[in-house]
Amino acid sequence: MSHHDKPAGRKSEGWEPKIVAIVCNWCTYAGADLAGISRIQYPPNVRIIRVPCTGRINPFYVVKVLQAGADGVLVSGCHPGECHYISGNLSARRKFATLKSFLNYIGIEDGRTTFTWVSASEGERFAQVVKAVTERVKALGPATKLVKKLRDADVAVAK
Amino acid sequence: MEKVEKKLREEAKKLLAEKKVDVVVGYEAGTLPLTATPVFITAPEEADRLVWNAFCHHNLAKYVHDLISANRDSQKRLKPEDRKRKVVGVVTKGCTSRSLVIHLQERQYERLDLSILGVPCTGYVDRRALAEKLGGEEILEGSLDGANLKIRTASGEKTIAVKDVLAANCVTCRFNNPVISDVMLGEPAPAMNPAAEYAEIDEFEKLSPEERWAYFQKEMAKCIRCAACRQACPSCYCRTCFAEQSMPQWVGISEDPSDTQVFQFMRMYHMVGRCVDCGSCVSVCPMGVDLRKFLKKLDKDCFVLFNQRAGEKIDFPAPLQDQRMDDKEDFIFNPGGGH
Amino acid sequence: MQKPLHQIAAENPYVPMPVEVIKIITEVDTKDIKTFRLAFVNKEDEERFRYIPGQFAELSLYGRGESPIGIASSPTQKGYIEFTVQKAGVVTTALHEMEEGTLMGVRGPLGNSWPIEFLEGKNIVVVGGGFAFTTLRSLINYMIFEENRKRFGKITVVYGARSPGLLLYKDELEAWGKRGDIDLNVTVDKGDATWKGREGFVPTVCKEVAPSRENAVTVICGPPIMIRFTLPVFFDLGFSKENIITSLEMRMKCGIGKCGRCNVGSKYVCKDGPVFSLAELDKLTKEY
Amino acid sequence: MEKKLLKKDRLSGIVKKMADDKPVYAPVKDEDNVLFKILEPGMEPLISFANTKDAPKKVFFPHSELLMKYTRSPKGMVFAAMPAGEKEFVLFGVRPCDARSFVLLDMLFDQEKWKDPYYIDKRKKGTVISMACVHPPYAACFCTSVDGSPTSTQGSDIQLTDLGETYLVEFLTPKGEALAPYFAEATAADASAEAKKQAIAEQSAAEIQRKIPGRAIKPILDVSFEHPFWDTIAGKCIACGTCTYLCPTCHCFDISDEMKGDDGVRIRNWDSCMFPLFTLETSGHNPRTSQKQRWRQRLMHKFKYYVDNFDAISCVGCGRCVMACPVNIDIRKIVDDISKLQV
Repeated sequence: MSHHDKPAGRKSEGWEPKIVAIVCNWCTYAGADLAGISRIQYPPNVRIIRVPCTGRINPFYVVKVLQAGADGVLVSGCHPGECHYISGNLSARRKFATLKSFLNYIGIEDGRTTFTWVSASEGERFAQVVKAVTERVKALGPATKLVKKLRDADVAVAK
Repeated sequence: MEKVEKKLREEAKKLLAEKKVDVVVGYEAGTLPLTATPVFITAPEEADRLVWNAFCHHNLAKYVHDLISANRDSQKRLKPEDRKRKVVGVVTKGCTSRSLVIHLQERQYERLDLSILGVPCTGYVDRRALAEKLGGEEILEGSLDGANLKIRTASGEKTIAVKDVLAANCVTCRFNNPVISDVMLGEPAPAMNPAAEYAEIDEFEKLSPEERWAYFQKEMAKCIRCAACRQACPSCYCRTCFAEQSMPQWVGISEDPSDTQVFQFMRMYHMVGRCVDCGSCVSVCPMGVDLRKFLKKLDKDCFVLFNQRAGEKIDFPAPLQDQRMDDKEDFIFNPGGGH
Repeated sequence: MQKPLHQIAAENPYVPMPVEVIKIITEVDTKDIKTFRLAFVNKEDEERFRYIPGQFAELSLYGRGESPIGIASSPTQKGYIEFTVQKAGVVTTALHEMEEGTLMGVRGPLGNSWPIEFLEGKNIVVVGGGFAFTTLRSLINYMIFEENRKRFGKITVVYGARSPGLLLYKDELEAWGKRGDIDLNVTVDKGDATWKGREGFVPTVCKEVAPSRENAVTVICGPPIMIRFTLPVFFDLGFSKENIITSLEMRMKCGIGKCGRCNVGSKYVCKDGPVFSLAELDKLTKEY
Repeated sequence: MEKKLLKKDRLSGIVKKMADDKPVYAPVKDEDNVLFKILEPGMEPLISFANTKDAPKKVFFPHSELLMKYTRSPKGMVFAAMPAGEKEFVLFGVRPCDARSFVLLDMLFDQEKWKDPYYIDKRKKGTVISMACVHPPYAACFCTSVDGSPTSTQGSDIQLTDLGETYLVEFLTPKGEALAPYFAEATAADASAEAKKQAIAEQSAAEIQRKIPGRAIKPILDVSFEHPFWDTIAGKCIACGTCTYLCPTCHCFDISDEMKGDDGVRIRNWDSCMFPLFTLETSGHNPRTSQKQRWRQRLMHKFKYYVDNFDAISCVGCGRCVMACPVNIDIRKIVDDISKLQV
């Protein structure tokens, strides 16, 4: 086992959750920017992936992120009615309503996936969301479900 | 049912003789006792091979899509005016008709490409349920005798009522008569028990997340990645399945628990508003994975959230092709209240 | 129990030998064909990797997998092996992104080879088109190597590409042109302002060059369309199917006749091929 | 080799005793399937069963198998480790048809020129205990048509035959004899036991009424590659891999790399000639574009190519593909039909 995958026991000491946020360019990303410019404090656990619109997000991204070992996923875009592309977020809403329900149904904890809307002017809300999501994920502990582990080989070879 | 079969053969013969269709996709008797298998009839004199009985479990819409797209591909290089339409006659029960509707909604072909031979359906026999009833004994011979199966095994003769071994999706079927057809062969079949449609899902939802996860894990562990579920599904018609893409590679190809879970999860999720509960994936699965437990949930959500049932209405877009400003959004997270 | 890697690789045909990329040459204008020069990390592996022109190897890249590629260098070139690779799939794309100094793996040599013994003492006509020239280059370099040259008769080469910028191994072509012991005919479908050489398709050039069938063998490699139009030229010149030799391409994984995907009739292209004479191909099913 | 008689009720205990000492794969009931699994304490090996859903080839040639491990250094790929060699194990409860499949797989994986070390290692370490079929378990059985028999000992190290009150235990190889201590309580078998087995062998073989011309179609296949017959067989094939994955002799595989962080593994996985992607080349060219071609390949591979290369039919007549095909493409019928072709 290499130094990269230290066994993370449940809520082991020093464990900090990794959360992937997939956000739209026009609202939430701008909102995150505003939070930064306004120097609003929020936990550093979130890695942001910017996409043009939540309608662009293939639900597979969310599942893939969970498989890769993220402890939580946050998806956020423009409030309904404010989509830069008119209705991308409304399409996304239908996808994510069913995706989240289906993930919950197979037993993925509710707090692992979060969907919300944050507008460009809501720097404060963005920080609130990240804080709340981080706390929810922390309470759940490290993700284990759907997470892929590499097969292990146990005989080392002299180089 | 014999009456329907007789009419079916006559109708197929007529369509072929009058050259109104190029092929009739139907069922014929299988090589094993108490089975039926898909068949493609292209000459009127072969129409007598067609059968219609409680063993016809395949959703033939799958072949309709295959045949029409293969025909279209083969004519790509011809001038538009030289291209020939291939008209497919298809023996269509309720679930098959809804799959055809989905294809039409998704603009896979045109209504003109089809000649729908509607058959009333009272459900098909689930091979696993039957095997269980027989205690795993091999069926040496069998015949259908009205509402009963007459079966000979190594330990003797047995009689089993068809209704006791129907597939789960048939028992609670809401659409056992075709929603569209060009000709109906027989009186509509009596209703099944749709009131209990989501009973199994409701029960499963009551379990804890850990129990649900344990069940999902256990079922997925049976999967051998043969892809029979996908291949049998009329809604799985992508030219290249996400599972086979290499750039990016969405899921690994090995028999890895996580890859299998993700493959199955995403394949099933692609069925939002597109699964007609025909049971094909379940009946073809060599390992008996309980896919329906999950697929039916998508069906339920679709109805609860968007008030739609897959393939019910031809002039209505599929749920994920559509949206409304006032769609429910209870799942949207609101920090500081209102969640 | 720890074993040195070279010993494992010697016993296990699935284990790649470590190599270092010591040189990368961009061959064409479009920049999507590069030649990779690889040096073995372990001396023992270099010893063991004895190949004959026409063979191939599986190139192995971290996290990407393997890709079967014909060996473009000649065994007469010591200290390294070369592969000329077109950017196409997952592995080859990753290869093209590599820098000199990268460590990767090589598994081989695999497959049969150009039938050197059969070619010896004969006049050799080498016909190549575009990117498929790689193992032919290996053969040419092998034959014109000082100690080998006398083992072969007259060497005629017809090599064509779509445009001058798409010709591989330009420096070598020039060097070969200056030698007196090789009849080199380089052609392009369409030249450009600076092109002073021949213009025309490979089949046409073959017809013009019209090599004699006397004691001669044709070794031909190229895109299917080129092969289709070139073969009749050689039939007209009187070459028999036994004396026309080519190399097949198929999707491969294991390279050692186990995984089953390059199965053509009863043969495996990876193990029984990739080199076949037309006479042998006639006996195979047309599934390649 | 030695032959013994064992009281029938003792067998289960012996198998469990072996499982205390080393891994023992045995047929076990898993919900409504019978599968080969490693016996864990508390698990009961199935003694009386028809056959397993999955073929035991997976023990020697796993569905997914680690080939090697490597890591990423700043300079690139660095080989890191091999899988540990196999420990000795027992494969119990194999039907004679499936045991024969190992002999057929050996021909491919253990060739003169290229040897497959992963497969060979497992074959060396595994001892095969087969259970002769006193009655053919399925109506779909056809081992007698493809050079096998319900009591064939090919591929077995020990064979057990149910003689009614006792099992005849035949130790067939040195590897099998090494397990003799577990059967210490068994008594020496006399000539009458052997006669009984002989009678069972004849009786059981006679019970397989379904015959196919397994060998006889080879000369027809030699000349019928382009025959229009092939157009008629695969129309309903849905191109799933059920037949090939359940087949005891299908051995096609894929090799894929996976990585996480700086760790990488190379894994080989079963693949199937039924899948369109099996032969798809990067260029987009595919030598087998239709399901007809893929079916022809599967059939030819079993009944012609394998015969050409190894003088053996690569089919053991277990009937799994016949029973499990989702659309009832019955290889027996196809072979029958081929034998009647006008060529």
